[in-house]
Amino acid sequence: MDFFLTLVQVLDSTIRLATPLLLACLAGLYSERAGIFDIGLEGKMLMAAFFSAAVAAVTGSVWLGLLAGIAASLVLSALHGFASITFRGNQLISGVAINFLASGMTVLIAQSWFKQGGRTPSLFGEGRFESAEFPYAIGPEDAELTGRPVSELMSETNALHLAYSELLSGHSILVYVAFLMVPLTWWILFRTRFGLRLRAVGENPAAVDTAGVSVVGLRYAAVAICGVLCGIAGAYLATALQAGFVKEMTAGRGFIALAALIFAKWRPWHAMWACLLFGLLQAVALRFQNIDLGGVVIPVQVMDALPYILTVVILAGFVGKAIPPRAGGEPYVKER
Amino acid sequence: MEKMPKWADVVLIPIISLLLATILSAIVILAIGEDPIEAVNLMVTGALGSTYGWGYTLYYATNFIFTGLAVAVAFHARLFNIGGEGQAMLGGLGVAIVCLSVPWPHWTIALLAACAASMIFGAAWAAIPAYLQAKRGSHIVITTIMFNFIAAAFLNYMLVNVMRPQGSQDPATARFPEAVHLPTFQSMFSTAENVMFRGAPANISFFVAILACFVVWALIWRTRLGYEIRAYGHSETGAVYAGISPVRITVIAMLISGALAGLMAINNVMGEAERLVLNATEGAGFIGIAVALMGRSHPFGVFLAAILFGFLYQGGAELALWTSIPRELIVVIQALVILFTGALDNMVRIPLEKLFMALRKGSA
Amino acid sequence: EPALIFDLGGKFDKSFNEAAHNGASRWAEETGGSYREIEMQSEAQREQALRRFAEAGSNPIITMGFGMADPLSAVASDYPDTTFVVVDVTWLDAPNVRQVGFAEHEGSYLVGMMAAMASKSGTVGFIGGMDVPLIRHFGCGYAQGAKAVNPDINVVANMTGTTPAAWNDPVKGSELTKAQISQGADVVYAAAGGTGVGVLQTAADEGILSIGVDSNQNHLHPGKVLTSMLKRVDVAVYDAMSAGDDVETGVFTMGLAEDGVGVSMDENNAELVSDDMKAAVDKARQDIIDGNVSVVSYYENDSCPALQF
Amino acid sequence: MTVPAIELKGISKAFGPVQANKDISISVAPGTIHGIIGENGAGKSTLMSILYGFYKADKGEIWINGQKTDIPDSQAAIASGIGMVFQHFKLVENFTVLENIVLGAEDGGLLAPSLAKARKELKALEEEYELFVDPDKRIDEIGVGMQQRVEILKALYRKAEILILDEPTGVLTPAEADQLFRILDRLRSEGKTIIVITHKLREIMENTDTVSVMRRGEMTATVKTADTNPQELAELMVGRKVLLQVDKVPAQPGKPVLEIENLSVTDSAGVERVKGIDLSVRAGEIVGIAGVAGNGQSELLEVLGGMRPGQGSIKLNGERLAMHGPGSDGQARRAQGVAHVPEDRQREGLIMDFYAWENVAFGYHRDPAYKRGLFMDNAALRADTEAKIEKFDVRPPNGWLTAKSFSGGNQQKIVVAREIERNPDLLLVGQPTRGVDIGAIEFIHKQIVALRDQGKAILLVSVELEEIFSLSDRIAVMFDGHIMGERLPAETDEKELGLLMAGVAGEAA
Ligand SMILES: Nc1ncnc2c1ncn2[C@@H]1O[C@H](COP(=O)(O)OP(=O)(O)OP(=O)(O)O)[C@@H](O)[C@H]1O
Ligand SMILES: Nc1ncnc2c1ncn2[C@@H]1O[C@H](COP(=O)(O)OP(=O)(O)OP(=O)(O)O)[C@@H](O)[C@H]1O
Ligand SMILES: [Mg+2]
Ligand SMILES: [Mg+2]
Repeated sequence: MDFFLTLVQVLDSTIRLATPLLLACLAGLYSERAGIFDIGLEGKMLMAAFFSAAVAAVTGSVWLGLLAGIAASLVLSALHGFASITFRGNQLISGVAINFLASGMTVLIAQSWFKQGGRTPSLFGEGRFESAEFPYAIGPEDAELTGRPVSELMSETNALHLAYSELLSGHSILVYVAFLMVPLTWWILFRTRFGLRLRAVGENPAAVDTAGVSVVGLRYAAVAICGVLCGIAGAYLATALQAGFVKEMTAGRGFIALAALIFAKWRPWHAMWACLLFGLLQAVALRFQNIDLGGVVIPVQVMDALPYILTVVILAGFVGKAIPPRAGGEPYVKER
Repeated sequence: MEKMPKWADVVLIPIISLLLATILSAIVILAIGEDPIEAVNLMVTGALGSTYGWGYTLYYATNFIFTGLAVAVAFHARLFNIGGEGQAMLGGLGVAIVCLSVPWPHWTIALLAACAASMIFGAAWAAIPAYLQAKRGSHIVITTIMFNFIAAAFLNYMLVNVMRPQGSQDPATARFPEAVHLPTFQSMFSTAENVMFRGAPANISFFVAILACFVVWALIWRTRLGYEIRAYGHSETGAVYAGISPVRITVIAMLISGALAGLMAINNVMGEAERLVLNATEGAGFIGIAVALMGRSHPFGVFLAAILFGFLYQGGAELALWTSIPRELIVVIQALVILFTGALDNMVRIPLEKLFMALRKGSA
Repeated sequence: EPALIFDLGGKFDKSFNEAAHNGASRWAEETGGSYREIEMQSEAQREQALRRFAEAGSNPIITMGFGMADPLSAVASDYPDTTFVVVDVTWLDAPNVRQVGFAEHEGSYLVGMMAAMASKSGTVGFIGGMDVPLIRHFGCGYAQGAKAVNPDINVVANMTGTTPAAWNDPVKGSELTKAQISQGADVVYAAAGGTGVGVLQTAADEGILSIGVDSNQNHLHPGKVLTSMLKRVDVAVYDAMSAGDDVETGVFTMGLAEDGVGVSMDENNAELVSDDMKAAVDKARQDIIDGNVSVVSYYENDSCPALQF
Repeated sequence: MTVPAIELKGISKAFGPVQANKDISISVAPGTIHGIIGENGAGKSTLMSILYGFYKADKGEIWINGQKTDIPDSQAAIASGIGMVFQHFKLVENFTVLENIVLGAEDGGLLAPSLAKARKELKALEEEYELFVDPDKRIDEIGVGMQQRVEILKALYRKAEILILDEPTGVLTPAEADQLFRILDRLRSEGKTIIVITHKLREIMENTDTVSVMRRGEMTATVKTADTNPQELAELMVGRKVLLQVDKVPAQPGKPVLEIENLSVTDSAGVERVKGIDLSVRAGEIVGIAGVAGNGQSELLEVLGGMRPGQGSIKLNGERLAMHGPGSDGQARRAQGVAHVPEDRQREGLIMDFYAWENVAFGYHRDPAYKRGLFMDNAALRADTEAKIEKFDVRPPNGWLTAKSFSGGNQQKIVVAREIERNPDLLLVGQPTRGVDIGAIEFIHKQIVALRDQGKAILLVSVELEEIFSLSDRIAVMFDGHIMGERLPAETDEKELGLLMAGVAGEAA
């Protein structure tokens, strides 16, 4: 039971850590499947995190915050599209610039609006995403009723109920959105006209062009979806996981999401597993610091690096070659 | 026949792009309620108006030249080395070990040894991702990102638990002995009556960086290895046809790239801090990506882009010293410069090409 | 005109640098004086900022953090007429430097005691930012305090990461807190800069107690933050600025006796602190000041008797 | 007089400083096949791309069925009933045939109904025009012939009344080409209008009703096919007299240079592509390997050229060559005296972004002749390039142009010059004249024969039976990784070879 409890808790942590990665990873998937490489996921998330928290703080409504976050991320997406689709610029450079821009702008604006050192005021009540409680799940209400902490109640119930209460129930709505996006993305990509065209434009834009479909339009659409998802990811960080924006709070998650995307070879279900794997590795590393192996204490640095080491090992051992969408990174040029 | 003269492509477009970036930056400065003219003035005089300012500008530029060249060399083999940061950290470790463990008689020998050590350490850190890419197809972008994190953890462990002098509260190595201190610009260029570059950290490493530019240029465009690297970068199938081993080129290009990134340590660790501190690289590995992209992977372009970023760093520092403009403004300006000169250059090029075509038609 | 040089974290780090900022602002408000300031963004700037301010005639020049020790030792002798103040550095040999150190372990000891007394589960947590000696120093005092109250107490100590991002990753702070809660911790002490925001938030959300650091953070979640370990950097800065040109040089350690460190008691945590707790803390405070109790500093021999890192 | 199906009036188009089309007018009657010929880079593809809305003309008008029509993009072209099969197919390689066909012509937001409908209609089209394809195969799993059928089906599925084909037979075997023209004939008989670009005069003569000749961006002539002959067309195209037949003396074979025994090759996917073949080539002899693309010829060349490992024995001048590990790569082969004109000049033979002079060293860049101290001797290389450009009449004669700015024919001349001028013992040649205009074909053929006459061994792989016949001294036919038989050109004919190529074994070789 104790082991099971620990396992469930680690998995619960995995889900929370994986959610922003998953959203960003799916965002990148749309963009890169359409042939637009995006290393600016990090910047878009950060911008969205700030604007969602800022608007939620000012209006007191987390939903307005979410919209603001998405809008902010969309603006950066439009910039990326402008540079890499309309003006056929270098997609990597544009992504790098967007990351810098977000990193600087968030703090600059935060400072001039709130004067709290690049931070937004803390969110409370309606300004934050509450976690959803499923029927029959153990949650804070039960704790209040019985006057005992949730963790105690959890440790007393049976395994199924425990897993149900911890893993399925008790997450913010954005978590469910993120995981529902996986089948949805799969369905859009492989079952709809839009998906067919999207994948085609990432493989061979000339084929799409000569088939009478606008390459530019499709790519902008993909980049816009990417913006929306990054927006949700950022809002999740600042308004669901946390209660406000702190500078650089994305802490490299956009890059990890990018790694997960390559890991998943640009496929939605694999993306989910990759993000869960990254989440799990991090959760494990956080949970089991300073492990004592018969007198030898593993230094915290080893545990800290472990997710990254394991990623490399798994990548080298099991994943093999990842072939990106063929037209990825190349601007579509008819006439030179 | 070209669409427009080469000088326009090489000189005019970057200048117009920079101008656009400057104008937008000015608007941002206005928006936060400061005076843009004053700000630009401060930045330019602070970074370029004195030998002192140059001393800082060139110090930063030296870092960026090394990491920019590192990224550029890998780019020529169509490898995206995001791992410059980690490789530079390891280079620092190499320099620290060399400087602390041997009683060097003179800085010249120490510098040679430090160069070798930093290059070996940097290359070693690039070797595993390189090997995995070449042999297992593990995507170099992921592995180098991961290796940055691993390097940070490793360095943290070394500085906190191994190399920190007993009782020191600072997670850093001991100071390097006097004998290995590199000559700074101050000591090189000052005369008795005229002190130049006073206190600035620019040091002899800058000339090593310039040398590295020439070496990389010669390597890429003048040697057979460089020819193979470029050929492989343009076409893998072509390389196989020509008997160029993709595995070999991938590994060699990454080793060179890692060595160059590692070499940065002679500047920041040996030349400036004179000891190894946590976070000594300060993101120079990532700036190197922007520098290489903006410099179009050409050593001369890298050099210019590095100077530009050095200017932004030093100008930004001066701005922060004398005004209340938040330091993040500099990050925004950097973003705008990267955006306009790097990603939106076609926005300038397309109308300019039309203009030149029209001029040519008009004169013909 | 005095000058203030913040450390890399920036002046709004909600703890260390911000305390300095508060001290300076208080001085400016009270006296109507003005001062120069700069936030470091790179290692090379440390020396640059020192020299530039010294050349511009600023005096005293107040600098924050152990990272300034090295540059200061190189610069101070070049400007004998300028007085420098450095916080968190006590080992330099320079006549024109005022070195202010804090006995963080003593303050941490007191909050450790409070944590142990407030804990029902017998497990308390510590969350540090990066694994550096200073943070171990905090954790070590905390563990000693907790063990003084309850020798069997279990102290769970975690560090957030190894890159500078570790100071600004509230999400990771949250997860660490949750991990510690699941290990039974019901009081956590955060010494992790911006990451601590996530720790305090999650502790409040999950219904356990947290302990803030450096500045008084009790107000962040009233009724949920047990106390804050105060490190009166603001006082040090305020004093130095007030003294102006005549600021005294030498090494000054601000411990409990000097009110340099302490625990924060205000209306936000009044309900959480029982009279017993208050009494015990006051007694321990006096004992430490009197030398009856000695708190071991991690720096003494790079190890901690009460906690393994 | 009927209204023309297509009328172009005064079309001009410039790519930057290059005037690709100059004031071109042309008119095509409905229900006819119209041929367009011209040298590489004459502007044929550009003109057709304008008609299809892929490029926008700078000037000029397009009239379809007597109506002035604006064609700003391909969608408009499709709406006007125009379909185009591009020289480089516009297919998504990892999509299925069916997906490629519906792409852009879907019926609704969901894919399944569109695919179902397309599957049905495809069946009907297939039967009507004998255009058989497997709708569920992925494009990268099927041969070029099938890919082309997919392109035609794409156009027909979109109800094209006017069909443009840009060099459709460049990559087809003779049998496939014949079948294509049968299909085109059938389309014509249904009243559809067809424009075909080709470099092969025979195809023009046999299949078209009218023909236009383009040269340097201009339309030089449009004639009724019945009123002209190949010689005249060739002259109109190139502006000089062209020898349409290879002129060579009988071979005088010497000792064996290349001896292959029991050679097998497995590709990276683990499929055995060459299955234990024996073959020899003697000095002063051209051995041609005929076969439908994809029957192991490419892999055979690649093993010999050091591009992939193999099993069995290869001897060169009596000495065994390594087939994997050291001594088996392209560098080693070149040192051993093997030169290689690869099948795909753009993907293999050249680095498209390198200057011509850099490409002249490609594969030979480690030659001591190009070395000076630590560096490459670029001056020597450039001098060498100038000589080669001059000798092989590469146009424009400028070594400082990147490979991609030369036309296909001139790119091929650079590759051939580089390999032949090495004076190798054994020359491997893959598809030497694919997509190359007749002027260049004539020249390249002459060079290959000249090398043979110097007593060198040459192994030629080509899917052009005509080329195989006119160059080879001995012909081997490959099918499914086996050599089906060897023939002397004088003692066989296209029919017999065709059967062998289809895997129908003749009498033992
Ligand atoms: N996309 C393009 N961008 C710039 N210039 C082009 C482009 N396509 C063609 N050109 C130029 O236009 C000219 C005509 O090219 P086009 O492709 O129409 O020739 P072609 O007659 O089809 O040749 P080929 O027989 O090799 O297919 C070329 O010489 C080339 O310089
Ligand atoms: N982007 C371009 N810039 C300049 N010239 C071009 C470009 N694209 C094609 N061309 C030129 O257009 C002409 C024909 O183009 P096309 O793509 O039809 O040639 P190709 O396929 O290389 O030749 P071939 O059909 O003989 O194999 C060539 O002269 C080629 O060099
Ligand atoms: Mg063509
Ligand atoms: Mg062609």
